[in-house]
Amino acid sequence: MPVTREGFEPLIVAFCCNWCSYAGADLAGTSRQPYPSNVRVIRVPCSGRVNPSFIIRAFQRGADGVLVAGCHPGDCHYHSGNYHARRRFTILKQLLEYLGIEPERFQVRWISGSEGAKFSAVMNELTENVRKLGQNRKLRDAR
Amino acid sequence: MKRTGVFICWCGSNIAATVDIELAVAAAKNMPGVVFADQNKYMCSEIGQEIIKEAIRSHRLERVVVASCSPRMHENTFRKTVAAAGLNPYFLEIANVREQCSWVHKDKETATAKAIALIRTAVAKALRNEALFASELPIERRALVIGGGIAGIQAALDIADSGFVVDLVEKEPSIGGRMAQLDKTFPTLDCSACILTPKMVEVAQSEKITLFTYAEIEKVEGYVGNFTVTVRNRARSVDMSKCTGCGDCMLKCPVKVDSEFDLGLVKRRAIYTPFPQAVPNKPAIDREHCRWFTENKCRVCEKICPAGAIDYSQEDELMTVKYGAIVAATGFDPKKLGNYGEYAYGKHPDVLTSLEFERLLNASGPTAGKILRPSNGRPPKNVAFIQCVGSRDKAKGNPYCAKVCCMYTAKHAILLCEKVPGARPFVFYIDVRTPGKDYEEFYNRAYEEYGATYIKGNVSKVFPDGDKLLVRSVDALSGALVELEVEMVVLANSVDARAGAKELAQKLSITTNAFNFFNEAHPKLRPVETHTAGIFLAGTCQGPKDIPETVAQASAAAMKVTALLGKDSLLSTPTVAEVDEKLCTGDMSCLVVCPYGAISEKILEERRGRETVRRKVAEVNMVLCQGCGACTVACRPGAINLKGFTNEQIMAEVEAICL
Amino acid sequence: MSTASEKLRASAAEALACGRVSLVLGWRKKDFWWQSPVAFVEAAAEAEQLSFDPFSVYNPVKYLLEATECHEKVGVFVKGCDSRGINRLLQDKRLEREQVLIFGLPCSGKADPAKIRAVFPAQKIREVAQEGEELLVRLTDGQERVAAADFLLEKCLTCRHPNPVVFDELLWEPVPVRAGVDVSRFARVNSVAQKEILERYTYWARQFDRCIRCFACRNTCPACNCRSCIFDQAEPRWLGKASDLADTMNYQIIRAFHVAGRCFECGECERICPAGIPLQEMNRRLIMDIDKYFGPYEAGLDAGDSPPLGTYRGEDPAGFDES
Amino acid sequence: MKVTTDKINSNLVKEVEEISGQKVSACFQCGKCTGGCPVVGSMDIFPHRVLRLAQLGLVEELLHSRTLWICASCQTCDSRCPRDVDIPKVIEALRLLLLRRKGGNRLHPASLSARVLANAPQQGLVSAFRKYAK
Amino acid sequence: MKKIAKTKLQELWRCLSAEGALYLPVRSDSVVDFALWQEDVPADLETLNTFLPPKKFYYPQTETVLKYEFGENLQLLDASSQAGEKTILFGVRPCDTAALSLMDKVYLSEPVDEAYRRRRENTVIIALGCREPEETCFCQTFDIDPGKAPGADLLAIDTGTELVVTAQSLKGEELLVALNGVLQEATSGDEIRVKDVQEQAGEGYLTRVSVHGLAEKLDTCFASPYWDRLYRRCIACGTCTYLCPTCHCFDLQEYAAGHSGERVRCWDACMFTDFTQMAGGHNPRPTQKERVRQRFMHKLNYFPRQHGGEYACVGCGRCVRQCPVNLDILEVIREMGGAVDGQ
Repeated sequence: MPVTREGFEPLIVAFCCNWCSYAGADLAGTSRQPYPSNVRVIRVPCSGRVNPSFIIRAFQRGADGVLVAGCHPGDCHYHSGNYHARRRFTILKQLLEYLGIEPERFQVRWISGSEGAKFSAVMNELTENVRKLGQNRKLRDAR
Repeated sequence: MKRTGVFICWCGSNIAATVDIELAVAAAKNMPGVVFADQNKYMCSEIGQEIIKEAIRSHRLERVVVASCSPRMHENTFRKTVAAAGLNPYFLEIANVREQCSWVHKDKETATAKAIALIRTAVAKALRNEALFASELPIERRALVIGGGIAGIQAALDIADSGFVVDLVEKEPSIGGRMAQLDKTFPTLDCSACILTPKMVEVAQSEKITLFTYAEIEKVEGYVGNFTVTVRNRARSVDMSKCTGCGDCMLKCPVKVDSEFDLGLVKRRAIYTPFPQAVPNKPAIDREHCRWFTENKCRVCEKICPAGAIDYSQEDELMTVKYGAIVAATGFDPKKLGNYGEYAYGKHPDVLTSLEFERLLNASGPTAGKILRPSNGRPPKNVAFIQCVGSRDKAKGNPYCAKVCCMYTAKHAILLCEKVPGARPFVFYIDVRTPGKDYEEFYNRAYEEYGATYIKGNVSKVFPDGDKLLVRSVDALSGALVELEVEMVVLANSVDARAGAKELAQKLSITTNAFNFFNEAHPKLRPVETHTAGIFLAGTCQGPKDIPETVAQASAAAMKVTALLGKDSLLSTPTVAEVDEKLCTGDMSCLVVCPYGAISEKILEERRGRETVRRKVAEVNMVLCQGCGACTVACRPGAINLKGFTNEQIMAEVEAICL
Repeated sequence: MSTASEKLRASAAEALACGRVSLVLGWRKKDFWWQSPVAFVEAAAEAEQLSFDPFSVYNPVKYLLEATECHEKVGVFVKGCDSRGINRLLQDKRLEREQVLIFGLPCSGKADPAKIRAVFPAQKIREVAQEGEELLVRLTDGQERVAAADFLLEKCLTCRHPNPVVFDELLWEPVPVRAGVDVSRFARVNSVAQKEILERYTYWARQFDRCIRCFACRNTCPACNCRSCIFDQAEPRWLGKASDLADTMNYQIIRAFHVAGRCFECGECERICPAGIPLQEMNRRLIMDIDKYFGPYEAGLDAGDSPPLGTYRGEDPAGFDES
Repeated sequence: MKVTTDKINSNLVKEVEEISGQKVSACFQCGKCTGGCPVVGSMDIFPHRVLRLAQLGLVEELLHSRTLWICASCQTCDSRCPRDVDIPKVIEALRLLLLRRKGGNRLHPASLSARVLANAPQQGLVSAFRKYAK
Repeated sequence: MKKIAKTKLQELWRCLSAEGALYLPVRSDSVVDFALWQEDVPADLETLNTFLPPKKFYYPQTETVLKYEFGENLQLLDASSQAGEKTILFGVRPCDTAALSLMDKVYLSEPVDEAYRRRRENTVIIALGCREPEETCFCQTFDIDPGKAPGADLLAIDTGTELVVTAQSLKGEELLVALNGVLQEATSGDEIRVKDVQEQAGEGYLTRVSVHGLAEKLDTCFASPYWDRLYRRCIACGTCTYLCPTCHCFDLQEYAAGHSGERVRCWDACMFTDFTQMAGGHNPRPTQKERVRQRFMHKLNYFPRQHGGEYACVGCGRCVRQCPVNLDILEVIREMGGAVDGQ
């Protein structure tokens, strides 16, 4: 859990694809576009590599929000990785919502290597939305 | 638990400014598996790397975690360091505590807490890193250059020069590109054709270079060393082997169409070569305008062609060729000035863009080199040159500076004075930029020797006033209002990325920036490479630049290509997929999602009890696999794993990052 | 006109006798009136035990996996829902078509023992037989006829493929599809979906809290046919053994995800769940979304196509903000 | 006019930026606004100069300039500014600075002749007194 | 002997829950199971088999047995101490009560399971006699009288309009005293009615099997070909073992994260494929045949051999009803030679 000052500090886990969104995150860094330190990035080769089990496991271990960021459709370094990711996460997002999980908690965004500002904006927006929702108790492990 | 060492970098103050390094080292010390933790001002420096090597030896480290800048920056550097100390390079893991922590979080306390979390995550992954070994890849010793402008020509020549075979693909009927349209070049005032045409001929005559004009890239597959490219040779309707280039057909063809080469200032025929010094100097039929293809009439060119070279039945040909490396040199397009009504471009014939003015200057141009006003055909006396049209304009143009306009406008001012004695050039500028050798001196000659008047004041409006043009501005330095009556206005319009650049980028699977210029791997350290290994950049397709820089980049790209093709074999990325045959059910759901066709079926024979049982399992071709990992999610029992990003590693990372 | 059971016995005996198959899977009666377990008939003489009664529900298809390893060719009786299971195993390459001799049995719906126990005292019931549109209930003291439609299993009420979709022989005439199945198919899913978000969570949390992790749903499902399931693997530990609600939701969500595009709505998981969890409502939600976003797709109808989550189209719509 | 350290750090510039919502430092003195301004002839400090003085903190000098009252906010300059600076808003901010000061009244009812009062359009009078007499 | 009208049961529940956490069978969705009593939640006294047997109170599906923290030195926090709050279980059927005493043979013999023992002490069991057996009941095969529950602290008999309660242990006596306010004295007429219910309960059995001499007979049946035919239907799920009141196997799992962790005991089923999976991949019970044989041999042969002839089955019928493929212990008893009479 990030160091809590006053009030609730959400923990956001972001799976970023190495070729686009991780490069976007780096660009947000080089151009000093700040975003909250609640966000923590895990590098994956492609958004198509992110297994729904990782997302559920993150929620179980205490993440309050999870983001999967990949290349814009058509830009994928591996041609079709994000197309598969789009189908998988469209289904997963609807299922989570159907089971009563707030939609803001699990988000998917396409962020290219040159969209440093967008990366920072998305992270700010996501953190604020999840902060309003409060801690994720529904999918969180008891032990 | 593997013996792990953690090394935290200050990066001068970049990290240390907002991350408490001491606290992080202390925290790292009692992470599970960590037996040694240290820090240094510059971990990537000689001393820093020495500390790592020394620590590996003295503490018998089995895994190394470096908390520093982005892995996309120094992952290879530290892998070499770790390998030098005897460990498998893939026992290294990097925690990105600069770009994704210290640079974006101001509050020291939370930034440090996050840095510690990122280090803990890297340690959790490192503990599960397996030794990985790159495998040898064969290389196709043939290069492809896309784009036949000066960049493509120079790259092709240099590659051929070092002994490798290269294909040069050009969309237009002739190579030459943007530079062929120029008259003179700054700062030496060399005649553009004089320095370009010899190189074009050299390309045509080089037996190492195969030239494909009137051809486009259809599809690109494969990876570094083994690209498979499909090229569409558009039907030229002229048999290149028979045509002698005599040009009779071009005289007799009844159809007149705006010449793209001359930007519509003059007409060309349906069967045409873009410009006289075209290489190959063989025409092509523009099927959209040729009367035979549109109205099924005429066929004049076929009748009068002495060599019988006209062949209307030609079809587009698709050819598929294997290449080891690709250079993208597709050039730029001048910015269209649709939303700049204030300059009356397109409303008044005497308002021209700089490239149109260049065509007027050119001896083979519409006015055979004489500067004449399109409205009345008489030489102008006063000419206004307006700079930064569509450049440095956040509101409705490109926010960036197009880099070359100040210099070519000085050239235009000089040439105007030479061609039209007594002519007065007025240059309206925001700042004059002369960033090159002999550039400033060239600019000084423009206003000292040739009497160009430089007015620091962007023109607000151009009013047609009788047969003259009223230019209104202000001289910001003196504060004096400016109202000039001129006979011609030349707009220095901005440099846009080539139309279609985005689609080509997607075919090459390289990325572009917000303005569709191709992204270089690193602006300072790797300017001619892209993030896709084996694909290089040259010229303005990567961003606005002048001819000296373009040629320099072209030679650099050629050097990179020959360095790549010169290797006896390539080391493949070892982070590829791997099948655990015990778990594999053989339902081939991995094969369906693999974009590289790297997975195939294999019959496995195994003993069960007394008899041997045969069953189907998946098998990965280590060479074709690029490590995207789509198969690992499609495989429900988790039988196929991605080395370097295994399920175990990522699960461990997720659990560590949430602690 | 011989009864259904006699037809089964005749076909099985004939196939076994002439050696076309060395094993036939069907159903047989057992001690109690509602028990019709799957029968493994290996000789023509044993075919007598076969029977087809209102409780022959369990899908024998998954036994083919092990049976085809030690038998050259296996005969199997399949109802409409069972037959889609065969396509499922063919599509997942766990079975070769020529290893199976399929006898198709058009089915007008099977009876739900719970509904029968609600009307007749269970101790008194001796046997329940199907006679056309009616059920003949023989009790210790007399017998009664009731309309079969009133006692149908939940899964049969919404059955859209009563006639087998793949077979070598059809034992009797196809039966009409029940009216209104297209509406009732997603009725329960929609009723849950309309609830408030917190109400939805409390509903599902109450259901999953009862889950005792017996894995009956996974082990009976023809779409779950892996040699070794991730939930049994220790490293990485995809699922803990402790029955913590969040980990149970992890199991249910990931299993629903694994069978997405493969589940052909046979409803067995929900029927045999000892904790009475409405699993069909969850799987059908995924089917609804797959139809909505990627175009209508019915699993288990054609062994040749590949599941929707294995393919893609460049212009797929996304269930999230794609700006 | 002399640029001094206290002038250049004066918070008047911040006030102008706050009221106008514009970043004065964005202007790189291209002069396009002045070039196209229809009423620039009767201005003592040209629009691009207004921005320059503001950048240098010479706000006091600006407040005494006629330009503030000549600018008719026709937005020609704003529509052409390559740096997206809304110059009329900056000038409006300068006016408000002036008007908010005590005794800043520029218009007294008594100073208007009867003819003007009779013929001037009613809306013009209303906006004039609302603007120039605080 | 005391009684209370079935219409005033809510007051009984209120008094009982004053004495301790009251659990009784409650219907939720389509399942009846023991649940903590809440105001005006109707108890279900008709259903004989609850979804999960009362073993879940003494031997929960998930129980932390140990917590540890890495500081400077390893601290062990004993987690079993917290199992101590006073509980009252109402509506336990005679078969489940008998099952508990079978479970006691396992967990209360050396080495005693401390948490289990403390829970057994702190819980008062109020058995509820059956009025009429289900078709799947065969508790009388194991000499269990459906009308009596010797192992319970209190026995309640439903005479139709009233519940007649008799204490059978010291704890039962104390609880009866505490309930004086709400219970009336039972009349001799009530005693006769109770006897009638108890006798009548004993008759209606449909399933008559005998396990006489079965344990000895099974000594020689380990390699019997019968097991080859029986196991083929089993789909290796855990329904029968988790629902069985006498099954007591468990698995220990570590939940470690960072510097702290806990060791958790969870139910496990011998029917699962990975139940005896060894490190390195070896499995002494490689196919489902060994597992199915193991389950029935344990209940009908190994357990009786170790515990003086007592079979590890109480004939509650849960496995008969819930097994998805109808593979149950009755079939094995009949096949393996248990004499059959009646039906």
